[in-house]
Amino acid sequence: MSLVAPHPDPAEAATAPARIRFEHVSVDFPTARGPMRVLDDVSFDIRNGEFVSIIGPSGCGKTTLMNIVGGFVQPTQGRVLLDGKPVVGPGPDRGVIFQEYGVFPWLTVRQNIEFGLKLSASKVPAAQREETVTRYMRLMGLSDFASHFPKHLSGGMRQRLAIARAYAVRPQFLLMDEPFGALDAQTRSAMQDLLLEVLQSEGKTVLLITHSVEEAIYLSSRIVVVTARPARIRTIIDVPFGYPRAEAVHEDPRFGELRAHIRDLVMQEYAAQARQAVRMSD
Amino acid sequence: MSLVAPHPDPAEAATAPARIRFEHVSVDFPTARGPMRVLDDVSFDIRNGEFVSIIGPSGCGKTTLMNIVGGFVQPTQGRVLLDGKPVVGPGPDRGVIFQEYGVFPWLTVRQNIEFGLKLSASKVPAAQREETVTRYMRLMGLSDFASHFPKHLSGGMRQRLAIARAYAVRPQFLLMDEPFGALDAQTRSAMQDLLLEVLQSEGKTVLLITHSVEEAIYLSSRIVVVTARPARIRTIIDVPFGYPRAEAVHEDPRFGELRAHIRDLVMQEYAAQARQAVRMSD
Amino acid sequence: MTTVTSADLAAPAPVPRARRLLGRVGLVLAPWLLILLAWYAVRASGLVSPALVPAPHAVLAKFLELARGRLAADMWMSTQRVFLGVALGVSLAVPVGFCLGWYRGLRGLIDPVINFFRALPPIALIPLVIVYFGIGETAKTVILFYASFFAGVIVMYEGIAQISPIFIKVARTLGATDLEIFGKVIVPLTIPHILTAVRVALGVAWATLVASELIAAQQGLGALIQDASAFFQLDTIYVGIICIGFIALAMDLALRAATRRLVAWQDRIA
Amino acid sequence: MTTVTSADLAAPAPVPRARRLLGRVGLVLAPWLLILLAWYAVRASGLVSPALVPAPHAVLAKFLELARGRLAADMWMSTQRVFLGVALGVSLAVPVGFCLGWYRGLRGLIDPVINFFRALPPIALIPLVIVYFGIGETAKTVILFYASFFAGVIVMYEGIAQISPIFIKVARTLGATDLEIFGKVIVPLTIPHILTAVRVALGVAWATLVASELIAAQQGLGALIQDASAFFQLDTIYVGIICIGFIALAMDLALRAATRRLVAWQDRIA
Amino acid sequence: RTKVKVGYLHTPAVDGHIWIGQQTGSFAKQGLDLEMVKFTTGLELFQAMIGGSLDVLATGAVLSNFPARGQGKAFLMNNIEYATAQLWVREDAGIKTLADLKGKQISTTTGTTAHVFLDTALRSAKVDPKDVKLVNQRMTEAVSSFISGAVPAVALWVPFDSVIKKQLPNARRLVDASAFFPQAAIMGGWAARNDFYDKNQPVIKKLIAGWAEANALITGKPDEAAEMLQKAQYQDVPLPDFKEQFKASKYYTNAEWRTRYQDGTVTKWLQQVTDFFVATGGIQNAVKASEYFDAKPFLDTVQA
Ligand SMILES: Nc1ncnc2c1ncn2[C@@H]1O[C@H](COP(=O)(O)OP(=O)(O)OP(=O)(O)O)[C@@H](O)[C@H]1O
Ligand SMILES: Nc1ncnc2c1ncn2[C@@H]1O[C@H](COP(=O)(O)OP(=O)(O)OP(=O)(O)O)[C@@H](O)[C@H]1O
Ligand SMILES: [Mg+2]
Ligand SMILES: [Mg+2]
Repeated sequence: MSLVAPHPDPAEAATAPARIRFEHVSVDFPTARGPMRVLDDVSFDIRNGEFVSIIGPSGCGKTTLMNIVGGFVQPTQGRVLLDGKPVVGPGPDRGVIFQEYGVFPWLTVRQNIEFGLKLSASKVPAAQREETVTRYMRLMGLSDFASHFPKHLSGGMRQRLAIARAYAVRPQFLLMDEPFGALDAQTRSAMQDLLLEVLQSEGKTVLLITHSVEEAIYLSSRIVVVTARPARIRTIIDVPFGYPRAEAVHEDPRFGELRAHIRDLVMQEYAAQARQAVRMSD
Repeated sequence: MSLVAPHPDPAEAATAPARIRFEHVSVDFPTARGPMRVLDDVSFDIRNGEFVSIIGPSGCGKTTLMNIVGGFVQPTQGRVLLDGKPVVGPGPDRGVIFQEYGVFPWLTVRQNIEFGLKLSASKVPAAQREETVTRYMRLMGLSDFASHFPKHLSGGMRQRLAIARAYAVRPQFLLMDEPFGALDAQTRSAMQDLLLEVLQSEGKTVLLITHSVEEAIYLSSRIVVVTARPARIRTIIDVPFGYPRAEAVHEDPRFGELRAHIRDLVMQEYAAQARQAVRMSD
Repeated sequence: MTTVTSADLAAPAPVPRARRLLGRVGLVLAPWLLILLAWYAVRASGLVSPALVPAPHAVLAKFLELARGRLAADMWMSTQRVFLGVALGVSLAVPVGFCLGWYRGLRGLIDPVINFFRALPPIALIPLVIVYFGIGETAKTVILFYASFFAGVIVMYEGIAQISPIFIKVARTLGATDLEIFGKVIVPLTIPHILTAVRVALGVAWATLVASELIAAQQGLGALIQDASAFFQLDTIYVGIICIGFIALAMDLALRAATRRLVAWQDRIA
Repeated sequence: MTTVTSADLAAPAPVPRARRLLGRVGLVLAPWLLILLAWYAVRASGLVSPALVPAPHAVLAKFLELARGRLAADMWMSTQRVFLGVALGVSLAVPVGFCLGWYRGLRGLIDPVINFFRALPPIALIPLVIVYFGIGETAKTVILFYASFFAGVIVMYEGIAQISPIFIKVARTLGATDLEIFGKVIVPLTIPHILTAVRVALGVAWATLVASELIAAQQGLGALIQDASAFFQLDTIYVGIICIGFIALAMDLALRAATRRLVAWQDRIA
Repeated sequence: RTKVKVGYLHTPAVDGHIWIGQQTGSFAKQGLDLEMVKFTTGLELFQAMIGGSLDVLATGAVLSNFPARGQGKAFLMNNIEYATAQLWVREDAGIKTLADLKGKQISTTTGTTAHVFLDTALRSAKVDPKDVKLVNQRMTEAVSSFISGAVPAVALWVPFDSVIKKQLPNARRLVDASAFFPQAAIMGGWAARNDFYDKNQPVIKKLIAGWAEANALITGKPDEAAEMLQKAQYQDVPLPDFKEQFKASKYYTNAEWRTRYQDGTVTKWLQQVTDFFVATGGIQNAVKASEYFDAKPFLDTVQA
C-alpha cells in the first residue's frame, strides 16, 4: 500500500462488498437566492470494518454528508446505499454523535446513557444495562455526575455524555461529527484510544468528521479530503497503519509526512474558499 | 524574562494596576450531595493589554471562572475586581464569546452582528454600522449567508458568527471560551491572526479559554494552567514572545519547549483527575 | 436542517399535480362531511327527539334567510368586538407576562392576583361591568378583553420563563438595557408564544362572546343566539353557533398565514 | 448555570431571617389589601350606587353565614367537577396535540375541525349537551371537559411543534419507535407545555363553571351564583365569585408546587 | 323632545305597549323620544338601570323584587300574567294532580314569573315548595330538559308552550296562572330609577299618557294590535301562534286599571309577589309594595 495514495478506482475497491455506498450524491439547499449546492457528485464506498475520516474546511458540507447516511437529509440527486439498500430514514444500526451533541436536557447523565438501552429496539439485555451505564460513566469521567442534569455540566462533559450514549447501544455503524472537539488534548487522546478499543472489541464501521488531521491519521484506515463548498471529493488517502494501533504511530515518520500532505491539501481548499482575503488591513 | 517561569509573586506583579483582579475566588455549586467546589482560592491579576489564556482539563471550572468576570456567576468566596470595582453584573465593556455560541436564532447573520451596534449603549456611530457589519461578514466568510438564519448555518459558521458579533461592538475586554473549537485548522489559524490584528489595532485585554496549547502559546502573553476540579492555579507561565506576533513563532525552538512543558503540566492534571483509569479492559 | 419526520418518509409515490390538489381538497373536506353525516344519522336514529336537533338543511335554509337580513351585521359586530378585545388583551398580556417572568419580586406580588382573577367567570362579572362600564360597546369589549388577557398572560408568562438564559446573557454583554432585552430578545424569542397566546385568546374570546353580549347587545352573533333562545328557535341558534365556529376558524387561518414568516427562524418539528 | 437577572442584582442587603419572612408575607398580602382598599374607596366615593356594590364586610358576613350552610358542599362539588373536566380534557389534549404536531396529514385533516369547535361558546352548547347527556353530573363534566380540552390542545400543539428536531433525530438513531418518541421524548420535553396547558385549562374551566352549572345544578358555586342572581343577592354573588377565585388560586399553587420538580431540568429565566 | 332610555325584555307582554306606542306615535306625541335597549334577563336589566345606564325599564314579575330592595319605583302595570305562566308534565310521569308533584323534579327559571306561579300553584295544593326538586335552568334549557325527558315537569311562560305542544303532543298542561286569579296575580310593568323618578315626574306622566293610548288600542282592537306587533317585532312567530300568545296575558282597559290602582288591588298583588321574593330570595328589610309602588302619576294622568 503506497504511503500517500489517492484512492485508485472506485470500481476496483468494490470487490469487497460496500457497507455504505455513496452514488453520485448531490445536495442542494433552497435559499432566498435559489438553490445552493452543498454536496456535488460525491461517490465513494465504505467497506466493512473500515474507519473513514472526512476532512474539509468549515461550512463545506461535511455534516450534510453525514446526515444523508443518518437518514436525516435526502439527497437531491444520487443515493446512499446501506448494505445495498437505499437509506430511507434513521435507525438504530447507525449510531450518531451530532456536532451539537443533542443530549436530552430532561434526563440526568445516567438516564441519558440509559435511554437507548431501555428502548424496545435495544439489543442490550436488561440485566446488563446497569453495568453498561456504570462502565460508560466511569470511562467518560462522569461517575460523579450520574444524577446531574445536562444544564449543570460543562461543555466537554456534555460532549462526553453524547459519546457514551451512542456507544452504549453498540450500533454497527458509528457516524461521528467532531465528537472530541470540546475536549482538552488529554481527554481527547483518551477518547481516541477508547474509540480504538471499542472498534477492536466490537468491530464497527465508522465515519468520522474531524478538523484534526492528527486525529484522522491516528484513527482512520482512509481519509476523505473534501473541497470547499460545494463539497466534492478532493482525494481519498489510505492510512498505512494497521489495527490495533498504538500511541506510538504518532512518532512514525510516515505520520509526519502524511500530516504535512493532508495539511497542504486542506490548505489549498481553504485558500480556494477564502479568495476573499481574511485580512483586516484591506 | 525567563523562558518557563511560574508567575513570581502576585504582590510584585501588582505594580502595574490590574484591570481584572481575582481575589481568593472560590465557587461552590449546590448539588444533591451538598455543595461541590469548582473554583478554589483563585487569585491572579490581568493587567492592561495583557492576553491571558486558561488551560485545564475538561470540566475543571474554566467556564465558571470566565462567568465570574462576565458577571453571570457570583463567587461563593472572594471577589473579582474590574478596574478596582467589584463585578456586579454583565456589561458591554466585557465582550463574551460563549462556549455554546448563543447566536440569536431569530436573527439573520447580518442582524446578529448588527445587534450590539444598534443598542443604545453602542459606541459605533450609525453611519459606520453598515460598514462594520459588512467587514466582519467578509472576515468571517459569512458574506454569502448574510440573510440566512442560524438554523441554516454549519456548526463552524455559527461559531464564527458569535465571534463577529462580539468583535463588532469593540469591547475593552474580550472573554473567549474556546472560540475556535469548531473550526478546521486553517480557518482557526486565520481567526487567530485576525484576533492578533484586532488586539494590535484596538488594544484589548483578553481572557481566552482554550484546549489548544499551541493556540495559547501563539496568542497569549501569559498562560494560566489550572488544576483538575476544583480548579486551582497550578502555575502561570510567561510567554517569551512580543507583539506583533507572526506565524513564524511556531518555528521558534522556545515554542516547542514551552509546548512540551505545558503539555506535561496538563497531562499531570489530567492524570490526577482520571485516577479512575479510562481503560475498557478493566 | 431539513428534518425527515415519519410523515415524510411515508409519503405516497408522486402523482400528477392536479389529482394531488383534488385529493388534498377532498381530505380537507372529509371531516366536515363526516360531521354532516353524523348529524343526519343522529336525527335519523330517533335516539333524540328531532325537535331538539334541527336538520342540517333546515339550518342551511335559516342561514340563507338570515343572510338576507341581520346576519351580516351580526357577524360584523361580533368579529369587531372579538378582534378588539383580543388585540387589547394580548397587547397587555405580553408586557405583563414579561414583567412576571423577569422581575422576581413583582412575580410574587402579582402572580397570585392574576391567578385569582383569571378564573373568575365572565358571566359572573357582567353585573360589575355594567356598574363600571355601562351597557355600551365598552362593556362588551371589557369582558372580551378580560377573557383574552387572562388566557394570554399565562401562556406568555410560561413562554417567557422558559427562555434559555444564554440569550439574555449575550444581550447583556452586548450592552442591552432591560427595555432593549424586552424589545429585542424577549419579544422576538416569544413570538411563537405570542402567537399561541393570540390563538388561545381568540378561542376563549369567541367562547365568551355570548356572555359578553348578554349586556344589552342588539346586534352580534351572541345576541342572535340569545334572541333565538328566548323563542326556542333551534335552527337560528345553530346558525349562530356555526357562524361563530367558521369566523373563528377563518381568523385562526388568517392569523397563521400572516405570521408564518415570523417563526421561519425556528427549527421546529411542525 | 446560575443566571443573575436584574432582580437579583438589585437585591437588598441581607436582613435577619425573621424580618425577611415577615416582609415577604407583607409583600404577598399587599396587593390584596390594596384591592380591599379600592373596594371600600369605590363604595365611599359614591360614584356607583352602593346597591350595586356590597360592602366587603357585608360579603364577609354573608360568607360566614353561607359557610355554616351550603357553601362547603358547593365548593366541593365545583372543585370536583373542574378537576374531573380538566383532568379528562388535558389527558386527551396531550395525545391529540402530539398527533397534530407529528402527523402532517392528520394535521391538515383535523386542525380546522378543532379550530372550529374550540371557539364555540359553552353557553351555546348547553342545549346540545342536555339533549345528548341529560342534566346529571355527566353533562356538567362534558362542558368543562370541552372547555379544557380545546384550551389545552392548542397550547400542546404549539408546544410540540416548537420542539427542536435534534432530540427526535437522536432518539431515532437510538432506535426509538414513534410511540417511544412520544412517550420518552415528546412528553417529557413538553412537560412545561403540559403544565401551561393545565394552567390555562384550569383557568378556562373555572371561568366556564357557571355556564356548566346552568345545566340544572342544585349544588356548586356556579349554581350558588345563579340562584343569587335570580334574586339579586349581590353579597352572595360576590361570595361565590371570590370562592371561585381563591379555589382556582389554590389549585394553581398546588399544581405548581407539585410539578416544580418536573421542570427542574430546564434552564429557564424564571 | 325628551330622550328617555328604556330597557326592556323582548316578550309581547313586556314590550307590546312600547312598540305599539312607538308605531302609532303615541310617545312621540307626548314629546318623548324612547331609546330602546334590549336585555335578556331581569338581573342585567335592573343593574343597568341602577348603574344609571337606563332611566326606566319594563319587565315581568321581577318588578316586585328589585324595587322591594329599595331600587327603583314601580309606577305602571302592563298586564297580568294570566295564562302565560303554565305548568306542564310529561304523560309518562304519572302526575295527575298538583299533589303528585311531591318529590318530583320540576324545572323552571328561578326568580321569574314562572317560578312565582309555580310557588303559588304548589301552595294552593298544600304542597310545600321544599318538597319538590326545583331544577333551576334558563328557559331554553328547561324546555330542552323537559322534551328530552330529563325532568318530568316544567313551569314555563309562553311562547315556550308552543314548542312542547308541537314536539310532545301527549304532554299535559296541568295548570296555568289563570287558575289563581284574581286571588293572586303576577303583573308585569314599569319601574324607574329612584332619582330619575323623583326629578322627572312630568316625563313619567308623559310615558303613562303615551302608554295609555297604546293600551287603548290593545284592549280595543286586540287583533289589529297583535297583527301590528307581529309584523313589526315578531316576524319569527307565525301570526296565529302570536295571537294566541298575545291573548294568553290579560290586558285591562285603562279604566279597569284605574279602579285597581285606586282600590289597592295592584298594591296587594305586588305585595303578594314581593312576599314570595322575601321568602325565597331572602330580601332583608324589604320595602313594602305600598312604598315602592306609586299609583299617583297614573291616577293623575289617566282620568276616569
Ligand atoms: N437546511 C439548510 N438549509 C440551507 N442551507 C443549509 C442547511 N443546512 C446546511 N446548510 C448550508 O450547507 C453548508 C454546509 O453545511 P454543513 O453543516 O454540512 O457544513 P460542515 O462541513 O459540517 O461545516 P462545519 O465544519 O462548520 O460544521 C453551509 O453553508 C450551510 O450554511
Ligand atoms: N450551575 C451549576 N450547578 C452545578 N454544577 C455546575 C454548574 N455549572 C457548572 N457546574 C459544574 O462545575 C464544573 C465546572 O464546569 P465548567 O463549565 O466551569 O467547566 P469547564 O472547565 O469549562 O469545562 P469544559 O472544558 O468541559 O468546558 C463541572 O463539573 C460542572 O458540572
Ligand atoms: Mg458540521
Ligand atoms: Mg467550559
